[in-house]
This record gives sequence, structure tokens and C-alpha cells, in this order.
Amino acid sequence: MSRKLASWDTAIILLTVLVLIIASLAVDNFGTSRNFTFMVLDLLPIILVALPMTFIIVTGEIDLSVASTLGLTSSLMGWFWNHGLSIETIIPLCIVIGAVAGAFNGFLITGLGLPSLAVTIGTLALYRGLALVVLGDSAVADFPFNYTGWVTGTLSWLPWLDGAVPNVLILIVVLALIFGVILHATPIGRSLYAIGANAQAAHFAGIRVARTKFWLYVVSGAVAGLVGVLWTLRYSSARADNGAGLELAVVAAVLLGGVSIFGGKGSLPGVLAGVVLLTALQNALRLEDVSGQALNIVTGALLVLSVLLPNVISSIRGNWQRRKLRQSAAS
Amino acid sequence: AGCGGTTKDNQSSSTDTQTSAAADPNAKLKEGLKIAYLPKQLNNPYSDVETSGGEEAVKELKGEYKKVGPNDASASSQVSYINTLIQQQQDVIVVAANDPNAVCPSLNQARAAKIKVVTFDSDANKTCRDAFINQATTEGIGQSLAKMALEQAGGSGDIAVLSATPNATNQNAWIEVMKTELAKPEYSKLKLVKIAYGNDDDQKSFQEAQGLLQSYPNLKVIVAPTTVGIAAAARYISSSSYKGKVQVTGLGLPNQMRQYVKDGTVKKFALWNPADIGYLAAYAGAALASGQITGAEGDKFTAGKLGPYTIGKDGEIVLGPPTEFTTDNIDKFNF
Amino acid sequence: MAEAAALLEVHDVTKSFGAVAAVQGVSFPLYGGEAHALVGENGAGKSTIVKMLAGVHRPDTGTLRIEHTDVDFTGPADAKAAGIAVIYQEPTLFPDLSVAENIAMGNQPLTRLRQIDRPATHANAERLFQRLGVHLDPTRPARGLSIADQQLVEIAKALSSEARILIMDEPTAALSAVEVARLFAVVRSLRDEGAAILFISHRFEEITELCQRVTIMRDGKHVATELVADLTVDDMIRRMVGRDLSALFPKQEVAPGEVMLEVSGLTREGVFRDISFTVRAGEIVALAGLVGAGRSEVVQAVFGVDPYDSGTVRVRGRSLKRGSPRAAMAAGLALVPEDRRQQGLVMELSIERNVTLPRARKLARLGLLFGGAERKAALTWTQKLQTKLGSLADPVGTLSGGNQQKVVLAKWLSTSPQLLIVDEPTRGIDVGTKAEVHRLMSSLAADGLAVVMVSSELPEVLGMADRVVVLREGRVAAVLDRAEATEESVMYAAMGQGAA
Amino acid sequence: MNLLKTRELGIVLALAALVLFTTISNPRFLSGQSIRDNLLNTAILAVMAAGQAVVVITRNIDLSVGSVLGISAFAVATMMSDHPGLPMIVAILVGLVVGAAAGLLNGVLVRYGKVPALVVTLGTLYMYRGITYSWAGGSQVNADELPPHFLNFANDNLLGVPWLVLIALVVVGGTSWVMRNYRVGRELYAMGSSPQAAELAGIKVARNLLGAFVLSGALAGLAGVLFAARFGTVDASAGTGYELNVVAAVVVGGVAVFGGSGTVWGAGLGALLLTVISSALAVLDINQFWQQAIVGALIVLAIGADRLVAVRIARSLRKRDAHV
Ligand SMILES: Nc1ncnc2c1ncn2[C@@H]1O[C@H](COP(=O)(O)OP(=O)(O)OP(=O)(O)O)[C@@H](O)[C@H]1O
Ligand SMILES: Nc1ncnc2c1ncn2[C@@H]1O[C@H](COP(=O)(O)OP(=O)(O)OP(=O)(O)O)[C@@H](O)[C@H]1O
Ligand SMILES: [Mg+2]
Ligand SMILES: [Mg+2]
Repeated sequence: MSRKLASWDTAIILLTVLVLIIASLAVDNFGTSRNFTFMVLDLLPIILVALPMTFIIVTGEIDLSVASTLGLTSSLMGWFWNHGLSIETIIPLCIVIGAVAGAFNGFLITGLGLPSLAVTIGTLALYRGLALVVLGDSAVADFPFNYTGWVTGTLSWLPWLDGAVPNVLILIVVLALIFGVILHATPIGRSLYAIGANAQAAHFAGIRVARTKFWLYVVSGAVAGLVGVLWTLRYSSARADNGAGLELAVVAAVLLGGVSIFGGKGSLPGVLAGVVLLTALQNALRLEDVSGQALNIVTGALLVLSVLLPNVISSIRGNWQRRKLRQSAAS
Repeated sequence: AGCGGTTKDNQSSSTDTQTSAAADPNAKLKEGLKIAYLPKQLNNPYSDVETSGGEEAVKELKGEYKKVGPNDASASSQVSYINTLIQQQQDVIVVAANDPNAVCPSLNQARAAKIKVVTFDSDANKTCRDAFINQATTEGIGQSLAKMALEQAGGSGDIAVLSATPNATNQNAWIEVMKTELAKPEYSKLKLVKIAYGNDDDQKSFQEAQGLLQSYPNLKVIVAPTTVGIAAAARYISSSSYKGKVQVTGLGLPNQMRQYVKDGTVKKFALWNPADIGYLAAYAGAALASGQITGAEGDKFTAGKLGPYTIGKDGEIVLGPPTEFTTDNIDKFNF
Repeated sequence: MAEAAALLEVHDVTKSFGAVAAVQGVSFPLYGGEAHALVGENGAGKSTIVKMLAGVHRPDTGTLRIEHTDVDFTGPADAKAAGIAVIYQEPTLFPDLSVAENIAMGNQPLTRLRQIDRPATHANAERLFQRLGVHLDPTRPARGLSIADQQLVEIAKALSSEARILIMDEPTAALSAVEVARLFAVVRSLRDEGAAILFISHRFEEITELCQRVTIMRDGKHVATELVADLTVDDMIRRMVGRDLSALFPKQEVAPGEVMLEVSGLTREGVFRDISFTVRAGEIVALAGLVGAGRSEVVQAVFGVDPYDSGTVRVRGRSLKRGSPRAAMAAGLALVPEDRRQQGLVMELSIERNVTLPRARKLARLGLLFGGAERKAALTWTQKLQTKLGSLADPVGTLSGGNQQKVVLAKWLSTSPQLLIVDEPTRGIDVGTKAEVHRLMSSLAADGLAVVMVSSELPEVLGMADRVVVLREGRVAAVLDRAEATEESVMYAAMGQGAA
Repeated sequence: MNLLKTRELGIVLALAALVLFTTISNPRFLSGQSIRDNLLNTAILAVMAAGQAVVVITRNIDLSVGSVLGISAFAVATMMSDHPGLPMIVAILVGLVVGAAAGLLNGVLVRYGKVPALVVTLGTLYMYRGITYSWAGGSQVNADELPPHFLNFANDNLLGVPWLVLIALVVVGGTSWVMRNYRVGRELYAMGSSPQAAELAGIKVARNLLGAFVLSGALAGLAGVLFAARFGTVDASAGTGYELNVVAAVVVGGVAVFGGSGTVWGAGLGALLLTVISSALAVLDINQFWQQAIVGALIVLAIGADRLVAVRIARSLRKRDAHV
């Protein structure tokens, strides 16, 4: 089973590399440094939200409220800005508010024992609604250029890279490393898999299941808050409807990366590859003037095929081996 | 804000990228221009009509027409498409902004890459486009809405507005004008009881219309300044016991409204010809790209069959007054 | 009665899982009116044979024959249709459905409109429970049943289908003597009605008591099929292990040390009441009683995985935080739970991760865990317990039942506890390893470890324990010293007046 | 069955409280037209929730229902505008068949492709929607292109009960009945309760699972027909985002996300509750900006109430066990 899983991760990573190479060769303007920056900016929110989402799905739960938390912090950011708070205060404040929203999810799920899918469908509506309450139909747009410019800008202290490395890439790499190491090389990571695969056995092994899950939701909320800030700065527009629908894109990417929706299985490199694959493919197809509708079909088909193909291949291989065994026994 | 952080008051304003080359009114319109349309979202019948006008104009101009766009009306997906258009080095981007500010940095990147940006339907911040095709003046539409409401209510009574999303730029501007209008003495017997939002979603608008009638038994007119809202409200009224008692008016597409005009649910509604908007945008874009105009106030150009236009304040180009549709003339229109 | 036509024949079947050859060329017949035992060490391939007969696995090579016709089962439905009923080694109930529905699933009695006849379903369950002497409410959901009760429901389920061939994979592993006796009575009557029985157990007294014929397996291969009457227990063990075994319960005498565990007045409403006992270093204290007496609940409350309402638990004089397994582990406790599938193991995870799960934090360097550390830690104890496995990186779910149990033991022994609580520690473990486990417990106790042992196997209780605490219906019925504890005295206390 | 102990009690109570509160502040909420509107609005959601409940009970999920509704609504509307003479029953059958085909593909991928249902149906959610978009290409079917008998179906009634409501009642009632009293229903519960045990018990898992997905697809297809008839205007985006509403209805209705428990009529009640919440907010004249927040809060509250009832039952069970 672990071998099969490994092949799923590897398959996605290989496929991603393949798509990147083919696109660079075959699609005009794909391999340019400016397009690279555009791509990184496009995948920024998905990849950041996907990090804690991977943890949560590995423990067998889900958080559908992330995009709404993002919208809420974006709204609040605009509200605070209108009320004269400084950006340096607003950013940590928004992250904390995101964490509080996550903590509320966590409390309902671990404290009251409600199913996470149901709870976060509820808070998906609730947080988006609160975002509307805060900012209503207005948008706040006059954020300072040194912040909005940083999010869309590229590293300037690396002149020989010629503006090829977007600033936010550093953030992505650092956070991905932290989350990756925690998931794959620490006792916490081990306990997450155990919780996802068998919460009762984890409890018997002295793992504090409820507390761990609670903190995952807090982290998920905090990251959503951070992404709310980045989103607002990137588009220099604080609005209540920012990021609507992002949750499905994130869940799709995480599943594409080989994480089992039932918990206990999956790896972070796979998820990262999943996000990159989806974004790169969409970018390349857009450059080739493939319509948005066809993008839908491609995304959907990719999601299904990425899981279907390894299964089909392994079952064909299994049948073939069995037949060989039978033949050798007969002779 | 005493701690020296970056606050609203001490930020430096962003740089103005307005081009200042002089216009050459005698420049010939270039052929082979790549003109790309980016509506608010694809598969919206209204914007399909708009862009069909654009396609016609681009053909006349012997240019390359292209239409791209997201499936959802969000600013963030539009930005991805603007980025793609920059990469593809289009000559003109004609865009209906989903958020006036969110698309700004990308549009300015496009202009830095020598692409002309024309907005239509819904404007972007004026610092990040070269021209804006306005279907009608905000005042014109607001006044026309108020006038139609007064007529249909028979001079007095409760009216309600069924709008698009709570943060739709156009609708909010029109509603504001309508409110100022209603404050005038000749409207004193009209009472605006509620502004409901159907989010430009057919079903939500339908349910909001239901809610209005349940909450306000004395309602006389629903004013829906959006094509989705007016169709949904008309459909609900035409199939309910309120038919004939409550009037629906606002902005709608003749094809969608024909049935309700004929069955008496709707007496009068208004709209400009959307195809002309796209048509005009193509000519404005071509004129910009050919150096005929720069987008400055007073520049003049000719837009094919629509004739001559002059650029107004802030780069605005006004299409003309809206058309009113009634039983008498509706069969003359097909869009 | 033997040598009649074989009802079912296993003919030269082979089954491999990847590199593991679980069954290699095994053949034996099952006759109607006869109980046939299948014995072998853990991982010998018994359950794999069962699963082939049940249609779960398809043999790689070889055939199954029913009344001299080859059959090819594509799934459990085929086997069922061919008249085979199976009790799997691990219970397979539907937790959300009622006990009665669990029993009836697949052949519910129907009314004329082909609707399910609920009253008849319940009546059926009641009738089967009466026959097995079980007290269970047929309308309660299966969720939360103790492992023994689950096993009893499984038995009722298999009996309800009135199959010609009944296959039982360690049905008695979780049962105590009383239930086993009732089960055997029922099975005998089925056998006498002409059914063929395949019976798997690691308890030889059960085999000699019930079975006429025995097939012995070793490492996936067929060793012998003989009449039980022609063999002694030692013969069987020698053939199955390939060598002689020494004495079974090598209990070492130890002078008890300080009081390690002191439980007083422990109560959980509706489950157990006013439980008190103490355990000293070096002592082995057994909790005995009938199935459902509440023994598992008591030790789970002590370890903190379950809550309790009142009473105290003290470890070396200091009271232990309630409801926190982590605090219990910090105080030197370890609990080997009774249900390895639900409580003991994470089936999808590898063997090494399972073994190191409770002490991953101790193995980490600077907060980071490296695969090598886990592997080394896991290797020590799995080897000591002679676990039969392919690679430590395999998911634990691919091991045989007994070897899974060894992984659970390894997991907790590797935390070097000072007080070890074991709940049915040798359930499903083969005779050779069982001796090894007992020797280990005994020697650990000699080194000063305190042991609390819950066991339904009376010989194990009597052989190992310094003291026996007998529970009955959630209360302490008697505390017996090693000298006082006999089969009669323990059973008498466990069943209350009127029995034994 | 003891009504006081069913899991659905919490929803019924929440519903009653909501209706009572709204009616006190605006008595027109209980007027004939209003009740009719609420039931009509519930009908489409309830039909989809019935199918979804069956799928969720088997420990799967069908996220593609919104897209299936879209494709069926568009197909049927196009067909009816091209052939206005076709009777209503043909429209319904075509909707059912289109939906069933989409559901069958889902089921086949889940069962034979061994792909988790969430992944499959998230994928087909995108795919079916993309197909509808490509097909429609921005066109729209308007009410004036549809034959009157088709549009009137949404308003006509049988003995005072609108057809739509009647259909929803039959679907929810019939499905609940089968799930409770027939073998196949109990097998679906068993499959959700323990998939491995279901295989071992010889249940025809493949057949049942395909059946569940086909049912969910077919009902989403039926919902598409009802949608087209009721709303008259159909474009390619019909039903976008419905999947979350349907799943919310099912979950609020007390069906466990991990399968094996809950009832179809509970899901129907969940659909009713969600619909009544949003129409009550419109009637109560609550600030538009607060509405969504309140819907969210009420969903959380309803799940909490349901949980409270469940805990009550569990406790009383334990007490009863203790007396044995
Ligand atoms: N699904 C599987 N995948 C891989 N290996 C397996 C699988 N099932 C069984 N095995 C292996 O096959 C061998 C035989 O296992 P089996 O369960 O038949 O043993 P057993 O005789 O029933 O042992 P026990 O007495 O412990 O129950 C073991 O080595 C086991 O690890
Ligand atoms: N979660 C639960 N919910 C309801 N009843 C339970 C639960 N767990 C156990 N019981 C019941 O409590 C009683 C005590 O069970 P327990 O498992 O402690 O017995 P035991 O003496 O350990 O027997 P066994 O030998 O089966 O382990 C049994 O009747 C059991 O059915
Ligand atoms: Mg076995
Ligand atoms: Mg026990």
C-alpha cells in the first residue's frame, strides 16, 4: 500500500515536471521570467492555504471555511485601514483574527464533537457573512504602494537573477519547508497520520487527538488570515468577496497531490506538485487561448485521471502477474 | 498611529502612468490590430451581445478579434487573464472591470507594455485605463429609472429596488442618483421601502422578489436596474397572484422581457443597445493604438456606423441616451 | 463416520502477497459431520486459507472443490451461495446497525411485499442468543460492544445462515470458558446434523475436545492431516513448530517491592463501581471474570483513555491525573489494549511507526525524527518477540493476526514501563510465542516491573498471577492469593452463588 | 419508533422555533402564498437532498449534483424550446436519463476506478459544468421560448398541492421508505457503516453503489427539469454552487458524513429548514449584509441542536444498559 502511495506522489511530481518542460518548449511566452512571476502570484493563495489543509485532511477532517476566513480578514484589513491603523499593526492583527476564526471551528469540532464538514460549511457562510457586515458593498483600495508593490514585486537584491524571483516565492518556500518538515520529520507529523488513520488507537497511544486537531484549525485560520492580507495587497483591494470559491480549488489541489480524503495518507511534496500542476496547466492553456470552459473540463479530468491511472496500472500489473504465476504452475 | 508605522495618512501616492504623447487626428487607423475583449464573465447573455458588436467592429477594422474571460465574475480571475493578454502582446485590451482597483496594477503593467486599455460596461480606476465607454451617463440612467417608477406607480405608493450584488459599482451609482431624484418634490408621494440584492443570480433574485412582496403588501413597483433581476422579478410576478397589481420596471434585454411585456406584467423598461458598446470600444481602442487619440478630453474620432465621438472628462466616451421599450416597439429589437 | 464423501476439498492451493508466499500447495478435505482443526504458528497461513474459502482471496494456483466440482469464487457472495458461513478472525460488524440487523444482514426475513419483517428479525436474534446463552439486547447498535460480545454476534450471524460448511477463525480467542462451552455445544449439534466444520484455535485443549481431524501447517506449507485421536498435543506442537517446547508457564518467584499502583473506590456509573486493588513492583496481578464483567473498562479508566466518575488512582503514592493517557505514560504506565484493530494499531501505518508511536518524541533529535532511529527502535522489540514480518516499512495490516498482537506488545514494551497493563495479551498468539510472552512478563516482573493482566484464559491467570482480582458485574467479587486461586475458586467468584 | 428519540427531533424543533418567531413579527409569513412559495423553493433542494442522502449514507459523496442539474436543465430546456409539442412527461424522463447517465459515470469511476467519491465528483463537477458551458456557448433559453404547458407545470397543482411539491414528497417519502424497509436499503446502510464488512457479508456492493450514484444523478437530473420549469430562464450556469447547499441540507438533516446513519426524510427536513431560514431572513427585513452571516450561524446552531439530541439519546441508552 505504501508503495502504491509512493507511486502516486511520484507520478504527480513527474507529471508536473513533464508539463512544465513541455509547456516551456511548446507554448509561446510560457517560459519567460514575467510569466513565472504571474504563475507564482496565481498559486500563492492556493499553495499557502493548502499547507494547513493538507494537515487537516491527513487527520481525516476538512476545513471548507478557509476562503471565507480569507474574505473576513480582507474586509477587516480594509476597515482597520480606514480607521487609521498602521499596516504594521493590521497584518499581525489580521493573522490573529484568522486564528480566532479557526479556533472557533476547532472548538465546535473538537469541543462539541460536531462533524467538521458540517461545521465548516456553516462557518463558510458565517465568516463570509461577517465579511459583508464589516465592509458591506464598499471596497478599500488605497493601500500603500511599498506593501502592494512588495507582494507583486521581485527580489531586487539578486540582480543577476534579473527580477526572475518574485518576493512571495521566499514566503512560499519558507512556509512549505516548515510545514513539510513538521509533517514528515517530527513526532507531531507522525501523530497526525495516526490520528487520521485510527483516532482511537492514537488516543490509546497517548496522543492528544482533540487538542492536536484544535490547533490545526487555529493554524489553518491564521494562514487563511495571512493569505487574506496578501490577497488584499496583491489586488490592492479589500473586499468582502475576496477569495470566494478558493476552498474547492485548494481541496482539489490537495487531493490531486495524493492526500486521501479519509485521512492517514499523503505527502506534502505531492500536494505542492498538485498545486503547481494545476496552475501551470491553466496558465499554459490560457496562453494557448483555450477557453475557460475547456479549462474546467481539463481540471476535472486531471483530478479524476491522476487517481484513476495509478489504480488501473497497478490492477493491470496485478492481473498480469497472476496470469504468469498460473502459467508457470501449469507447465 | 503614532508609532511610525505605515498608515493611511502618510503613504506616498502611487505614480501616475498617464501617457502624454500628443494626439495626431490625421493618423490612419492601423490594420491587423490585436484587440482582446475581457468581459466581466463569460456566458453572460448581456456581455455576449456587447462583445458581438465588438467582433463586428474588429472585422471592419481588419483586426484580430479575441474574447477571453473567467467563468465567475471575480476580479482575481480577471487579473490572470490580463496577465495572459500581456504575455500574448495584444494591441488593445477592452475590459469590463469586476473591481475598479483590483485590476489596476495589471492594467498598468499592460499599458507599460504598450497595450491600450479601454474599459466598458464597468469602469476601472481612471488612472489605469486610456478610455472608458460609458453606456449612458449615470445621471441619465438614474433619472430615467425614477421617472419610470413614478409613471408605473401612478404617481404615489411604495416602491422597492431589486439590484445586483451589494457592491456592484454601476447599480450603486444609479441607485444613488435615483435617491437624489426621489428627494425632489414631484416624487414626494413615492416611498422607496427597500433595496434588495439578487446578486445577479436568477434564483436568488426570484426569491428576493418573493420576499419583497411578502414583507411589503402595499408595494406597487419593483425597479430592477439589472437584466437578471428584472427578468426574475417579472417571471415571479407573472406567475403569482400579484400579476397586474405590482409593476416591474428597470433595465432589461428585450428578448428576455418580450413575454412579460406582452402578458402585461411589464409596461415599460429601458436599455441602451449593448452591441453598440462593444462596437464603439473597438473603434476607440483602434484610434488609441493608431495614435489618432490619446484619451485626453476633447480628442475626436469616428466610430464607423455610429459616427463621430468626442472624448469627455476623465477619458469618458458616452454612447448615448437609453432606449425605452414598450409593447409598441419591443418587436423591433432582437438582442 | 470418517471417509464419507468430502463436502469440500482444498486442492493444492497457493497464495502470495507480493514477495510473501502465505500459502504454498496446501490440500485437505472437509467431511460432513466432522469438525476439522487447522493449526499452525502465527503467520502460518491459516487465515489466508479461510479467506480463500470465503471468496475474499482467489487462490493464485490450485482449486477448491465442493462435492467434487471445482468452484471459482469471485467474491464472498459466491461462497455464501455455496453454503459456506465464515467467522473471521477479526469481527466484521456494522457498528451503526442494530445487533439483530447485523445477524440478519443478507437473509432478512421478508413479508409478502418483500419488505423486511422486523419482528421476525428480532425474534431470530433472540432465539440464537438463547441458544448461545448470551444476554444482549438485539435492538442496541453494534457500536460499543466489547470484543467478546462482537465475537458472539459474529457466531450468531454464522449460525443464522444455516450453512453446510462452517468456518471459524479463532472464534474463541476472546471468550472465556463458559461461552466456549456453550459455543461448543451448539457446534457439536450442527456437526451431528451433518455440517462440516473448520475450526482454528491456538488452544489445544479446545481442539482435542471438539475436533476429529487436524491439519497442521508450517510456514505456509502443509505438514500433515491426521485424526486427532492419533496424536498427542505434544505431537501437534512439535510438528507445527518444528522443535520441542519447554514448560508453558515459567513463573519466577519474586519478593514484591514498593506499592506501584493503588486503585481505590474507582467508579464509573453504569459500568463499574467501587473498584480497589493495589499492585507492587515485581507482582503480577490478574483481573479475572466473565466476559463483560468490566475488566477492560477498569484498566482503561486507570490508564486514562476512559473517564471515571469517582475514586482515585495513585502511582507510587502520587495521584494520577484522570483522563490523560499522556500523564499515565509519563508516570511509567503502559496499556496493551484488548482490541488490537481498533485500539492497538494504526493498520495503514508501517510496523516501525506503530511500534514507535508512543515514544516518537523521545526518539526525536532537536525535535526532528529520522527514519533510522525509528527503524532501530522498532527492530529491537520485534525481534525479541520473534515477529514474522517482511519489512518494517510494510503496513502493519498485512501481518497475520498473531504477529499484529506482537507488534502491539513491542510498541508498549519499548516504552520501558514500570507498570505494564496487559488486556488479553496473548489473544491469538501461537503456543510457542505465548510461552515466550509469559517468560518475558515473568522476567520483567522479576526485574521489578509491576504487571496488571486482564485475561479470560484461566490457565494463564492461574499460571502467571501472584494475586487474582475477580470482577463480577462491575464489582470486585473476590481477591485471591496465588495459593487460594484455583479454577473452582475463581469461577465461583466470577459467576456468583449457584454456579461452579 | 419513539419519535422523541429520533435524531430528526432537533431539526423539527429548530424549524418550529424559526417559523414561530418569524410569524410573530410578520404574520404574512404563514399566508397561503408564502407557504406555497416556501414549499416550492424547498422542492428542488429536497429532491436533490434525497439522492445525496443515499450516497452519503454509503459513506460517499456526490459533489457533482449542481453541475448535473445544470446540464439536465439546459438539455431539457433546449429540447422543449426546439420541440414545444413534447409532453411534460417526456421532459421529466429525459432529465432523469441525462442525470442517471452522469451518475452512472460517477459510480463507475468510484467503484471500478477505485477513486474516492469526493475526488471523482469534484472532478465531474468541473467536467459536467465545462461541458454545459461549451455546449451552451453563452446562449440562454428564455421563458418566451418555452411552451406554456412546461412553464405552467411549476404552478399547476393536484388537489391544491403543487406538482413540484408533490414530486418532492413522493421522492423523499419513497426513498425513505425503501431505505428503511427493504433489503437494498439496509444494505446501503451496512455499506456505509463498514465497507469491508459489507464486502465480506456478500452484499452486492458494486450494484448497490452504482445504484446509489445513479439515483443521486437521476434526482439531480429531475431537479434540473423542475428548475427549468420553475425559473423559465436557463443558462449554462444553472445550479452553480448547489452542491454545498445540498450537502448542507443533508448534514443539517442529521445524516452522518461518515455514512451508516441518518435518514432520507431527515435530509428533506434539512432542505426545508435551509429554505425557510433564507426566506425568513428576507421576510424579517434583515439587513442584506447580515443575512448570510445569520444563515451560517443558524446552520451551526442546527447541527449543534442535532448533536445535543444525539448525546441525550446515547446517555439514555447507557442508563438503560446499566439497568440490565
Ligand atoms: N493482505 C495481505 N498482504 C500482505 N501479506 C499478507 C496479507 N494477508 C496475510 N499476509 C501474510 O501472509 C502470511 C500468512 O498470514 P495468515 O493471516 O494466513 O496467518 P495465520 O496463520 O492466520 O496466523 P495467526 O495465527 O497469527 O492468525 C503472513 O506472513 C502475513 O503477513
Ligand atoms: N462503549 C460502550 N458503550 C456501551 N457499552 C459498553 C461499551 N464498552 C463496553 N460496554 C459494555 O460494558 C460491559 C463491560 O465491558 P468490558 O469490555 O469492560 O468487559 P470485560 O470484562 O473486559 O470483558 P472482555 O473479556 O469482553 O473484555 C459489557 O457489557 C460491554 O458490552
Ligand atoms: Mg489468522
Ligand atoms: Mg475486556
